[in-house]
Amino acid sequence: MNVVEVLFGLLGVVALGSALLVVTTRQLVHAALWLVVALGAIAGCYLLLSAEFVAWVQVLIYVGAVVVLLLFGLMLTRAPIGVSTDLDGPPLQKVAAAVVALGLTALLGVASVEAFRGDHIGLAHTGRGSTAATGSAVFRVWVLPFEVLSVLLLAALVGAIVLSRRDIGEDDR
Amino acid sequence: MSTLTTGVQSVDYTAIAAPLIVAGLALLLLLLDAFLPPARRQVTGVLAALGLVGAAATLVPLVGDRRQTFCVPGKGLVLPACSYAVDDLTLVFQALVLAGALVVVLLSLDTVRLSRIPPGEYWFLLLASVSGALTLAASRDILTLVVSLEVVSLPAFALVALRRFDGRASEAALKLFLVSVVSTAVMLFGLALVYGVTGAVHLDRIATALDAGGRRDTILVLGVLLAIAGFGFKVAAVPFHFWAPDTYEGAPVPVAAYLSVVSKAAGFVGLALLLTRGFAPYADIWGPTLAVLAALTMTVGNLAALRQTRAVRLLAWSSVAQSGYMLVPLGAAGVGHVDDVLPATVAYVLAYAVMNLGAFAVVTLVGRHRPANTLEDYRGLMRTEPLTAAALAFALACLAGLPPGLLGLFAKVVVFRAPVDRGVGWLAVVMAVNVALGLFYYLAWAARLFTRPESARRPPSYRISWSDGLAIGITLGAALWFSVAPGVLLRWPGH
Amino acid sequence: MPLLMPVLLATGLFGIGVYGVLARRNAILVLMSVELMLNAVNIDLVAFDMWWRDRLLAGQVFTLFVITIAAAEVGLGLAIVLLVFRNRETTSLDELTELRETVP
Amino acid sequence: MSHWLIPLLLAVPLLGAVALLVLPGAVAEHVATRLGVVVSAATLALSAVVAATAPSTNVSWVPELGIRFHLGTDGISSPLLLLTAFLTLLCTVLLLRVQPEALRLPALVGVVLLLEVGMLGTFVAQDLLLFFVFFEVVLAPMWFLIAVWGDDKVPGGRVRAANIFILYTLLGSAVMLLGILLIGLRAGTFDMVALTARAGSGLGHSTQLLAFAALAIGFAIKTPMWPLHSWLPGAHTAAPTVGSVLLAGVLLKMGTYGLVRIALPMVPQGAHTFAPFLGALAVAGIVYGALACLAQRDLKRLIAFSSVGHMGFVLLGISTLTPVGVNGALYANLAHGLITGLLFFLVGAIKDRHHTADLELLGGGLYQRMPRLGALLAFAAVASVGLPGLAGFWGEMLSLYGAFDPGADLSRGYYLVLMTIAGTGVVLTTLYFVNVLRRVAQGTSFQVWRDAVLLRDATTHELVVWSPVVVLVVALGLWPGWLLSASDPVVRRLLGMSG
Amino acid sequence: MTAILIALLAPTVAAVVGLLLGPVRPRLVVPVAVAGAAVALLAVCVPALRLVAGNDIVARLHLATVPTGAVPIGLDLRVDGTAALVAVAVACVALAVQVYSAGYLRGDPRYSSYAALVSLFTAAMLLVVVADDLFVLLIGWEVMGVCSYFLVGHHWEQEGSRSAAVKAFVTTRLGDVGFLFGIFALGHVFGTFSIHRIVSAAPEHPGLTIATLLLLCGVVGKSAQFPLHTWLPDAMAGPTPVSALIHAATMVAAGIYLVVRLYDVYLLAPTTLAVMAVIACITMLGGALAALAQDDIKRVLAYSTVSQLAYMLAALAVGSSLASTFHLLTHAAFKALLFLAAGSVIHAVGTNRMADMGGLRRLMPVTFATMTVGLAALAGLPPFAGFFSKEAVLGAAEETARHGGAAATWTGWLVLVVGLITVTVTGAYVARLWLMTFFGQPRRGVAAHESPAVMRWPLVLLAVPAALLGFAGLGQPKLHIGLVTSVLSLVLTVAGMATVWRAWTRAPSTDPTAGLPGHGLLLHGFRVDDLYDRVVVRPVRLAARAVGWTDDQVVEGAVLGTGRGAVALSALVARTQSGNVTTYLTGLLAGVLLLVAGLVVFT
Repeated sequence: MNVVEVLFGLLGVVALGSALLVVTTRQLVHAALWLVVALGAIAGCYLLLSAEFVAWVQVLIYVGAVVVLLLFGLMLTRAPIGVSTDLDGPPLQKVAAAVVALGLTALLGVASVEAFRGDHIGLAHTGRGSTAATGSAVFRVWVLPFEVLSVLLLAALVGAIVLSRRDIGEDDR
Repeated sequence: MSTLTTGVQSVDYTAIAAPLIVAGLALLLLLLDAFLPPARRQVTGVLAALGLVGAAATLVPLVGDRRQTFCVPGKGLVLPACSYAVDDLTLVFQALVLAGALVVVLLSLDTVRLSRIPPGEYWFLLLASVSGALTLAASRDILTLVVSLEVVSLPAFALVALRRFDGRASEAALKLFLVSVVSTAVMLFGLALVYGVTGAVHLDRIATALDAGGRRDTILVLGVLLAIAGFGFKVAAVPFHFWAPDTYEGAPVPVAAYLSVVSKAAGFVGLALLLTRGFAPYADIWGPTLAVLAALTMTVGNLAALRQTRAVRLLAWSSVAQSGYMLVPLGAAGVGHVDDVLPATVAYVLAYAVMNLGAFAVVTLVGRHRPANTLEDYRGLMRTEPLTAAALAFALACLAGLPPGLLGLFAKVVVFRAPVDRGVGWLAVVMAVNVALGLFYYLAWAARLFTRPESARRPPSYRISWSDGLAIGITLGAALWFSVAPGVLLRWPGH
Repeated sequence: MPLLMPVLLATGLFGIGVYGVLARRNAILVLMSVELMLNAVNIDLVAFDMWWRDRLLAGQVFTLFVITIAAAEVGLGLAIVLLVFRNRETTSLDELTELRETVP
Repeated sequence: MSHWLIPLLLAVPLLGAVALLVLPGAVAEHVATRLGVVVSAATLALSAVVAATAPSTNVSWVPELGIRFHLGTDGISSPLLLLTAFLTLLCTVLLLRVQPEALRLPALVGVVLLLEVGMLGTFVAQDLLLFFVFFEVVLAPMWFLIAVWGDDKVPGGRVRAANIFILYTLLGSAVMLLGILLIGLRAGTFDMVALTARAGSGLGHSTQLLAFAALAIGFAIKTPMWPLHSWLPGAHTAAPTVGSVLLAGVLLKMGTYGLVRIALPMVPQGAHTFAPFLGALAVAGIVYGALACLAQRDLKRLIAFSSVGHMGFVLLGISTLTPVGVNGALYANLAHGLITGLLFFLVGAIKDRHHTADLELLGGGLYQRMPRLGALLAFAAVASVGLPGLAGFWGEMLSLYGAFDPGADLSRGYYLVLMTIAGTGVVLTTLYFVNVLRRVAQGTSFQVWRDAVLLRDATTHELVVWSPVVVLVVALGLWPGWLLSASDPVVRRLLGMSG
Repeated sequence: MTAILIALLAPTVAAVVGLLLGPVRPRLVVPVAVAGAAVALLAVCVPALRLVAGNDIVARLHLATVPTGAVPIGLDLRVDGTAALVAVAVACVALAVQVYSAGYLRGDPRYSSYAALVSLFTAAMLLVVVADDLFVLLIGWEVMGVCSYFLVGHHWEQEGSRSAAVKAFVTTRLGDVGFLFGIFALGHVFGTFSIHRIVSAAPEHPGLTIATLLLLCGVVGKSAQFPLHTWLPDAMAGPTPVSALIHAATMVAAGIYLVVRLYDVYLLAPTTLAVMAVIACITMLGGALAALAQDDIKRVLAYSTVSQLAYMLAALAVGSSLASTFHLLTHAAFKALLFLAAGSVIHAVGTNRMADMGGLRRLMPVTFATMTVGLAALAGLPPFAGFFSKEAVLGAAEETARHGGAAATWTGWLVLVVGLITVTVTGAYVARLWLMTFFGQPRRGVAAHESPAVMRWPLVLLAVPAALLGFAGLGQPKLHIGLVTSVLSLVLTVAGMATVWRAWTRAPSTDPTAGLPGHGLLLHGFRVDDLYDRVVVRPVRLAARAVGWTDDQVVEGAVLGTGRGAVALSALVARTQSGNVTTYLTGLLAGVLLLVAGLVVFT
């Protein structure tokens, strides 16, 4: 077990732990903050997997944009700071959630172990995850989805704006 | 849009003209809307309609051709692979998407005006979604597939919510959104697993890899099944159907029509591509699964539809049930050659599009005058509005598969053929029972058109605008034409 | 590095995400849980990409796209949540049941 | 042969119906019934020409599915064709004077003509899908006939009766469609002539079983076979006279015709396996129908149940898989169409006059009050019990004869038992019909009816409508060869026996 | 054959014309009906006369062949000697009845339909007589049945008529079903339904027990033999002329005639002959005993008919079709006469009850005289017709008893013994009828009067054959009349008469048999009806009610239940659509989990 693996293991535990807190904490804002931790840890994992570009994008977009957005959302919906009791569904729902989640995890986990036991990722080939390599791949091979993605982003942007604008339609009530 | 081509991938603009035009048009209309004076903004809708017709025209030179673009070269044993391919399947679905979108646009013209929906944004979102559907039909790798699917979905969320003052619309959008993103996440996880096992993202390469592979069966089964989820959501198959009735009901009726026809067709083409091109070697796994899904879907849809009292909600459940029929050929794919089931599903999707849009067209029209849009509002419509009532009756007869709605009958025959030919008898039987079940609510509705209205309620009476009339005319004409000459549905190029 | 490490991490994250989606009733928390699921996907994709040494870098590129999609989804999703909040004064999913099947 | 003849035959009533629905209200109201008579008379004339010249039309329709637009007639469809056109004409003539309370005549006549299209089409279709289409075409008009022009005093209301009718028959249709598709898709063609010639070769044993079961259920519901009959009494009770006449006279025949035309020849192995079951259910229907008749209060309901019994004979004949039995079934089919049609005409007239068909309320004395109506009722009843010399006899007799010596290697002893039970059914049938005469026709009138001055005997107009049926019933009773020599060769062909 | 066709068509045409003309020209009804019968009589006389002239008169007419898919049916007619004679008898009685009815039913509002039905009946009976194909015969057979039904129910205002009509029709139909099956069996065996072909091929197929027994069912029903005899006494509710024609002379004899026609087949089925003998004996004696206790004059005659028909059947059972035919013919004459005379009495007195009659001898001389002739013939007093024919029957029985033959010896003895006992009873009830009706004091105040001429003349005309027809049989070599049996039977007859006479003279105003042990049982025909009521009628009613209930509750219930089931399932589905998106997502993910888990387990 080398350093990378140990680090990966630690980061993984952090990611899992903070993810667990995201879905269990009783404070809305904490959830967002734990999400930052989890996402950050995952970014670290990417780095360890030598996917540098992805890691940076993860940090920039997720931590930088998505979480900020979510925090804004929390504020705009007048989320209380502090403990709230109404974040979770009824107990039965939680049990169902746990059963489904555990079931899926177990199935996938067992199947993964069965499938990938003994396989190793050779991380010697650094450079595959570099910005240059990734960017080149995007623009050489994945132009089409990238272009389509631009439509997606634009649509999401326009959609978000039009839904958020309050200047039209109010009088139609 | 696509200015960033490199030397590696040459782009066949003829092949991608249709989505390109539609996407460009979307942007154009958004900009135009910003600059036009409010009084003349209605023109954008007409432009959208014309643009769709133009985009459809670009498909014509492609007929009978097989074009591929955005390709990566092969190396050694690995064959070259392309992200975008135009073949018969693609063309049929692109044509279907464009025609369906055209009808939706026509139906939306009045809705946009009357509901004070911001027109520029509406047309933009609609066309953006359409461009995604067009791309989806042509995509041959899972990246493009997923991104296109999201392009279809995301604008749709916004479209549903565009009546911003309406809590029901927002609620509908939220439900659609949440179910969608969760399904997408599940699908992505599945696709990731498939990628993990095969190391490929191009559908034909996945198929090759699956053909060769052996020891990682379970994980692949999981991957394939999870991957189905995202498309299952799109086509509203049980258990991914829950959003459909609520969303249809909350959305503007034309948007519901869009979701039930264009978006669903996109889902089907995606599903078909993924399964028959990518996962073909695993047909013995996903075939029976889809058979179960199909049986569940049609049964649940029909059962729930039985008790509906509102037109749109009924159509929602009915379209769930119809999805079940469309899944039947895929469900029978576990036996025999996989590709052979495609024409049946395609034919049914085409027929369904025609008849469902026909029903939605009239429902939209009635909904303008009776916002509650309950089935009782249709009582006696034959007396006040014989033409629209007749159109609706015909569409319903088609959906029921009952003469004179031969279109639906033929479609069902086509779909039946797969399980019958392939010995999946139980599915055929379940379908037969469901067809019978379905007949009842379609006919109960159709019957209302002809029965005497209660004295207190007058059936609606209205002047039909040119756009609504055109929409009804197109769907009715198509339904009639296909009823007389259903061969067209089956004779799509190459078959 | 054993391939199983990232794969199991992803599986665990996915399961946690699933739990969050189902157990939470606040729309924004559900969104966060969905993000966890998507991140699980991404870890898988990157890991498999590295493992296969994919010439096309499909896994990594896919990850980038998924991140983008996630961002777009969050953006639009938040807009919808806010809209709902504006109209209904709530973000609790179980209070948004005006559209439903009426059971006698 | 003139290939446009049969399409023309279908087009005439269709155009008539369309014209009535399209014409402006006042005009349509004015001409409706007369146009109906003209159109249906023309249709009858055409169908006579068709029956005489046996033309056929055969063009490709949906080659991808092996569906052809194939129409034709032969010795077993021509009589039914004529029966349909004949009864429809009588119905439209009746409507000239005798009209249901909810008038809307153009729609009514239009619906009747539409119904005719479906019925005629069913009998001339030579393609399975086409057959199915026409088979279904009749449903909607019949629904309207019951739901709009029906009697709303029936329990649950006319709409409910109409709904049960359509729901039931649709369920049957769906199952039948399964059978049709199973045959057509497995064989690769829907052409009935080709499929008949093939006689099931190329279809596996289990396919045949499933297909026959599906077809038989579909047709059995239409026929209706016990215990799938429960839609019939309600539908008949609620239906207006013309509806009842056409329902009993023609619609029920479509089921048995389908069995003979499709189920027997195309999946013979299935037929052979299921024939004993069919026979048992048929016989159960005979006895059950007769016993149920004894327990009825409503005259229309009673006649409906009598149809269950009579169609039991038809089914028994079919189940023997012999030319005799099938000939008998077809004969009984036709005879039942005429006789029960007549019965419903008569009961309709009685109901029009008394506003009830309840035996208790009607009381006796019809002979006294309305001797002509009473005499005709007696005639129809006697015809219905299968009196030799009248049309009803030959069919039932030949069905029983078929059961006496069943075909293929069906168990003779079993069929003898069936025959014997069916024989007691004959006696029970006699019993309930004479019971009806005893309760309605004989005896003395209630005071209410004696006081009701408006109770007229059968009018000349009505007699004009009914007497052709009477004449035909006698003619068919005395000259069975006319029909049998037409049907026999066809039946032999359908059963896979050389002439 | 033209004559036969005319004979068939004339009454048919008369029926149709009479029916259509009735409401318009009521006065033409009688002439038309009488003309029909008269033409028929003239026509059937043509072959009969040739027969008398000693010619071979077998003639056939083939109208058409009806394919059935198996054995074809031929619309064939055939006349031979027996047929010609029976046809004459039928036509004669028919004519007599038509004429008589004009008086008996004068002023009846439904006379036209009555006359038409009688005409139609005549045609049908003639068809039975001349039919060569069994199905043609069946047509006539059943048309007769339905005419009988309508005519019995002529007085449908009265409950008695109504139920009698129903009973008559249904009971005979019951027998006819067996008859039909018998026809199938014969056709199956012989490959033809043609009677003469069957008969000529009979030797090739001996021992057709089941087929002949099935045919016998029809005979038993039609000819009112035990156990299907009960309808005939009730059928007396019909007008008396009808009773004379249908329920005495012709229709009831058709059963016997059928066996006669197929006799060669029967002769080769000894079991059937034995069954016939037993049935005949039971009926013979039972009918006579029942006749002894009846008060209704027509019921006496009805039971007498039952008993006499049994003689004919007995003759067949012991191997003599000729004796049977002979008795058939004489019985037709004297029983028609008796009924018409009884009708005359009823017409005069206005009641059927013999208890209300008496002393009519002087008031109605013609009726008295002719009825006396008829009764003498019935009792079998020489030289009246009945004597010869009855003796022929007994003689045949004796022959069989002594020498055997086609039938078993014991059947001969049985028939002989029972026949002789019955002779005694016959004498007794004849005497009783005669005495109670015509002698003693008139019991009613009303002055009875002789019937009009139109009714008298048929009586006189029928009295002639009733008196003399017996001599026709003397020339027949095949008829065996034993001296011992003749004397014995004569003695027994007289003894029976004397017994009654003695009882009657003691109390002329009362029923001489009233004191008989078991009088009630006899009066009710051995309570067979009660038995049938309990064994057949009530179970059928019960079954009908059960089926009615089943149909309402179970079959309908199943249908409605299916509907309700669908609705319940629908509600179940609706319940999952709660509006809560979390539930939806749970459903979605749980569904995925189930699918995945299921498939993993499955593969």
